[in-house]
Amino acid sequence: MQRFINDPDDIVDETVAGFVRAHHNMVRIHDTNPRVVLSHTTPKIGHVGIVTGGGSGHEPAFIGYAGKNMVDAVAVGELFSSPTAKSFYDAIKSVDGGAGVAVLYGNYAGDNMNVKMARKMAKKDGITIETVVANDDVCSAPASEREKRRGVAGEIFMWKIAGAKASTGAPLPDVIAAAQKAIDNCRSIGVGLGPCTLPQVGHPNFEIASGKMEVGIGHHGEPGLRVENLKPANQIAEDMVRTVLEDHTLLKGTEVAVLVSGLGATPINELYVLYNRIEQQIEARGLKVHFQLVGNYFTSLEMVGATLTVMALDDDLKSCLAVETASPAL
Amino acid sequence: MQRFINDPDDIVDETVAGFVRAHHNMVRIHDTNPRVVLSHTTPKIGHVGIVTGGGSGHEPAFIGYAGKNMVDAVAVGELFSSPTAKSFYDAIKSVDGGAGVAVLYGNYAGDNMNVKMARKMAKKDGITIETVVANDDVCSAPASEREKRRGVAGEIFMWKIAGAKASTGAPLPDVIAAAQKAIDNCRSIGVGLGPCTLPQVGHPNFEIASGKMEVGIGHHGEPGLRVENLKPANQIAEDMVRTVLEDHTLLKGTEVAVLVSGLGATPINELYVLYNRIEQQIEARGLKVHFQLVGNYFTSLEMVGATLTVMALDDDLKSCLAVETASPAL
Amino acid sequence: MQSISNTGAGVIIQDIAAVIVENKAHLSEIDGKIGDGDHGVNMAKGFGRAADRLDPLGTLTDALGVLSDVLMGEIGGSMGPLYGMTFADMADDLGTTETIDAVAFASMIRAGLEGVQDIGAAKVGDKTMIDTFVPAVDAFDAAISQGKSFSEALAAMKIAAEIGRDSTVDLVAKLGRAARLGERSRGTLDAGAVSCCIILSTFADSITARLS
Amino acid sequence: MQSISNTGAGVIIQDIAAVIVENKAHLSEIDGKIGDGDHGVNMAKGFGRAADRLDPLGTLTDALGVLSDVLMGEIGGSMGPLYGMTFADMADDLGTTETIDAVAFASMIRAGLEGVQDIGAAKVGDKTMIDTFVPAVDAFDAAISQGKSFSEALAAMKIAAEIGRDSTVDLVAKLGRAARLGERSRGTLDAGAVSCCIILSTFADSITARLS
Ligand SMILES: Nc1ncnc2c1ncn2[C@@H]1O[C@H](COP(=O)(O)OP(=O)(O)O)[C@@H](O)[C@H]1O
Ligand SMILES: Nc1ncnc2c1ncn2[C@@H]1O[C@H](COP(=O)(O)OP(=O)(O)O)[C@@H](O)[C@H]1O
Ligand SMILES: [Mg+2]
Ligand SMILES: [Mg+2]
Ligand SMILES: [Mg+2]
Ligand SMILES: [Mg+2]
Repeated sequence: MQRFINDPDDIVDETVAGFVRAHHNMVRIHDTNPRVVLSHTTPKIGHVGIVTGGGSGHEPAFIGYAGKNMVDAVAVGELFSSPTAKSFYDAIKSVDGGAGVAVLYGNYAGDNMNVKMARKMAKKDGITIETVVANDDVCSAPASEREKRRGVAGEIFMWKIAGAKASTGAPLPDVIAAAQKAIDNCRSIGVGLGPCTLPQVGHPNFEIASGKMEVGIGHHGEPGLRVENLKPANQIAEDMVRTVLEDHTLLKGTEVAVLVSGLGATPINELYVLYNRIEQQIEARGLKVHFQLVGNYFTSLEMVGATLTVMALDDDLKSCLAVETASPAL
Repeated sequence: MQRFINDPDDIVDETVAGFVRAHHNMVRIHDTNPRVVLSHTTPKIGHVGIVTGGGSGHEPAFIGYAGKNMVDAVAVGELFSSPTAKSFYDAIKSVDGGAGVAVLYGNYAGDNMNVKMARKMAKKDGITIETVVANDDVCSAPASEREKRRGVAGEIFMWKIAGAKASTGAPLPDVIAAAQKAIDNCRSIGVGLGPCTLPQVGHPNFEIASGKMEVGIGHHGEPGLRVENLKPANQIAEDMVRTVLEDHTLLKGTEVAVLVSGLGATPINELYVLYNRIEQQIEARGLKVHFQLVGNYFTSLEMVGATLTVMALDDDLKSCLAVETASPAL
Repeated sequence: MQSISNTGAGVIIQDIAAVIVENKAHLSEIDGKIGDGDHGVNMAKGFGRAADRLDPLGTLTDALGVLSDVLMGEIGGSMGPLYGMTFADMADDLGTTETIDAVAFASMIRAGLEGVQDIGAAKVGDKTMIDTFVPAVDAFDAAISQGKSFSEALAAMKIAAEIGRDSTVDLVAKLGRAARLGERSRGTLDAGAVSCCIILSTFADSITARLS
Repeated sequence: MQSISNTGAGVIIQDIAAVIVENKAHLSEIDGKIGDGDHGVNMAKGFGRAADRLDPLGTLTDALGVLSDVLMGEIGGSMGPLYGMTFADMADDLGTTETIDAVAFASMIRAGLEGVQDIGAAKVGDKTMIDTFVPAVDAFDAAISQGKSFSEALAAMKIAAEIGRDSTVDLVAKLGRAARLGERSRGTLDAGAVSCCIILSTFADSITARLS
């Protein structure tokens, strides 16, 4: 394990501490809970608060999206492990400006349970909470069981849309509807070329044989649709586009937002090689790329691989996307 | 080689093509030379043009720093190989607004020769050119031979300072002086934990044994000061800070800008773990961190490792740093 | 009738924690086969911290409360809520009971089981800790209703827990990360089923040793 | 007096390119030991492209010009300017000469050597292509001044190039990437010295085969 670590048990605390030092102009740590990161802009009286949270090791997600017109508070878990109910609860309490709180997170068993418990705790304080559970990962369950699908990089679009909506002073149901529409309009796929190692464990979480790739891999190395021979980048790009678009029924002329994220150890030039073909392929299908992000936006430690997310847009989503954000990652 | 590539010979063209697609609102490809990337803001009549260039494989450097109030044109080389004299020349010609061109690049044999030739070519066109050669990598030669040192991530600060200065309409000598001061005030060090592979070559460029690290490594795997046992992140951070600050003579109270960049395959959370200790150590020496960047700003394909750059600031550099930039990487 | 005093039974949680910590690598290894390899880490951290903080001379109720607070407040993941609710509901059920006899224990573990099922919604056969927990609780109840003593019922619970644990080898995971593996999840133990067996077995051993 | 016609000598550059392309992996491997392992890739790309574009029935002057343009305009790195200047200056020196005899050839390679030294500033002993180039050019001149024929002088040049190439094994690199290695650079050939030897040797072979 060739890594920059101290005691593996301290890695999350040190990450959060370093992160808040580096971005002290945008974020701070919660006064009493070191596992909650707050935007300096929160709370805003009369505005809906936006909360998310998830396991660590996906940096810049989740903490990097705390900021102006984005997420107000982030609950921070151990590596690849849901934050505690207490952290979600503390995050919720911190961002409540009297207009309710939208908790927008990914569909994982731990997160579902911890948010459920946090919600119970916050209800006792009289805080109105609504949740949206991201389930954009198309390979994690068939379309008929969308509620079983995991949430992946589409969460970034969900946060951006919801943050923008909340910034207009919209009421909670509108913010929730916007977040729900954003994630409903998202489809994502991951392709894994190399595994990652949790420092406490010390050996790779899973194997990907040399010359092979895992199509449909999850953000923690969850197995995908199939293991196949590693193909040229253009063919991988085509497969990714086909998989996400076949799960969507989009009319020709639909405008889309596209996010290509590295999983941590993929050279950045290769993300552009992929994106080059991805945009060509999307446009060849009669869609129009209106907005795009290419980079390490949602990683999985030092996993080698990339994800593609396509979100179908309408005028409302487009105007939300246009709202400027100031968070460390976006 | 678990990588997203097509024909290795096409990787640079595909990277540039994907990059320009992804950031079409900021940059474009030169009309006739596909190895020159231009900011939409260039040329600006009466303003000094800023040119850089270097080998590919360091993304987002160099192309990612083309943009408003940053670099006007970037000459793009093959992976780890200097751009051609022709590309430097085309870049220079494109950004000339009549006030001269500042070519700000790193100290490598190929770049020195190609810039020298480009300069000759451009002189025939009557374009005034001045150059600044970055040499911030402290481990690449002793302080007494600073002119032999390589340029590394300090170039980003040099570009930002020069771009800001040029944006004020300052004349060429002032822009050059600012760039020179920026790089003179920079000291950098790299630590390598794992090698990288050029796709055309197909096997790692160099070796780093498991459990070892290379202190002082260059951006292409150039050997460093010493190979030693891999230490805890905090000790590595301390060594990095000590090495760069001992090469500087900075008075207590000096404000500094700090850049911690991953080399490509280091998980982002670990960059924050490093930064956490780096800032502590810098401040413990009586300096004040005024500005900081932490992320994959100047990479080396999928090398595992990180670099630290510290730039001493004065009021002029601080006001240049404060000028807003809009480039894909910064 | 066999019983232990609630006061002083805090130490039982320390006994359980010690065995969990001992099995840290083992639990992670099992989780690594079809999960993400952190079960031992999560469990050892939670139980270890609770053991450090609780008062061994205090009540089992309080010790369960400390353990639940650590799990829910500091561990997160799935274990935080699942075992957190288990022990919270056990503590609630036990409450101010002074003497823990077979009836009190039966009620306590049933409450714990319901707590975890309430939050996790797993059923027997899903390849989770529930495959250990349900037959173990049922076996305890059955033994008591057959007139067995507390220690005999604990022994029956222990055997049922082990059988339940081993039953997970042949199951296909329906919940949690391993569920994605489908058929590939068959052929290995479930990590939570193993840790649940450790917890119930150590309860049995530790109480049996203290029964007056 | 032995000579070849400039017209029709373009094919010599194709001969050289063929041997360079053949040695692509070999050159990269040598560069990989103390450099960055791309010398063969850079050389094969530049020489290969030039061979495709030049007219083998045309003059050597034009072929050298095409090669130089490709190297300087498309290859970059160090090879672009170093070999680019070499061949540009050879082409300039040769100019409209119709018949290439030993004197013309001597003048041409001397111009090429001066071109590369002008831009690269390397000296004999720095462990670069110069360690091949200087003794080879000197040997050619010496042979001519000793009254040897063109083909004898070419043979002398070839031998000197090989000795020069092999001399780099014992040298410590003073320039280029390998210079950072200091003592660690001793014990291997220099990649540029090897490619330079290939170029000069193939010049010798190809001209000798065509000498009337
Ligand atoms: N819904 C559930 N109900 C009961 N137990 C569950 C449930 N989901 C998962 N588990 C148990 O959790 C165990 C995994 O725990 P652990 O590895 O600590 O958490 P994670 O899966 O978050 O990494 C599984 O082996 C399984 O026994
Ligand atoms: N200043 C110089 N003058 C002459 N030859 C040089 C000089 N610098 C480097 N070389 C030659 O260049 C060769 C390396 O070429 P190549 O690998 O293609 O370029 P790079 O070093 O840019 O990767 C070295 O083996 C050496 O012979
Ligand atoms: Mg986990
Ligand atoms: Mg090179
Ligand atoms: Mg697990
Ligand atoms: Mg080389």
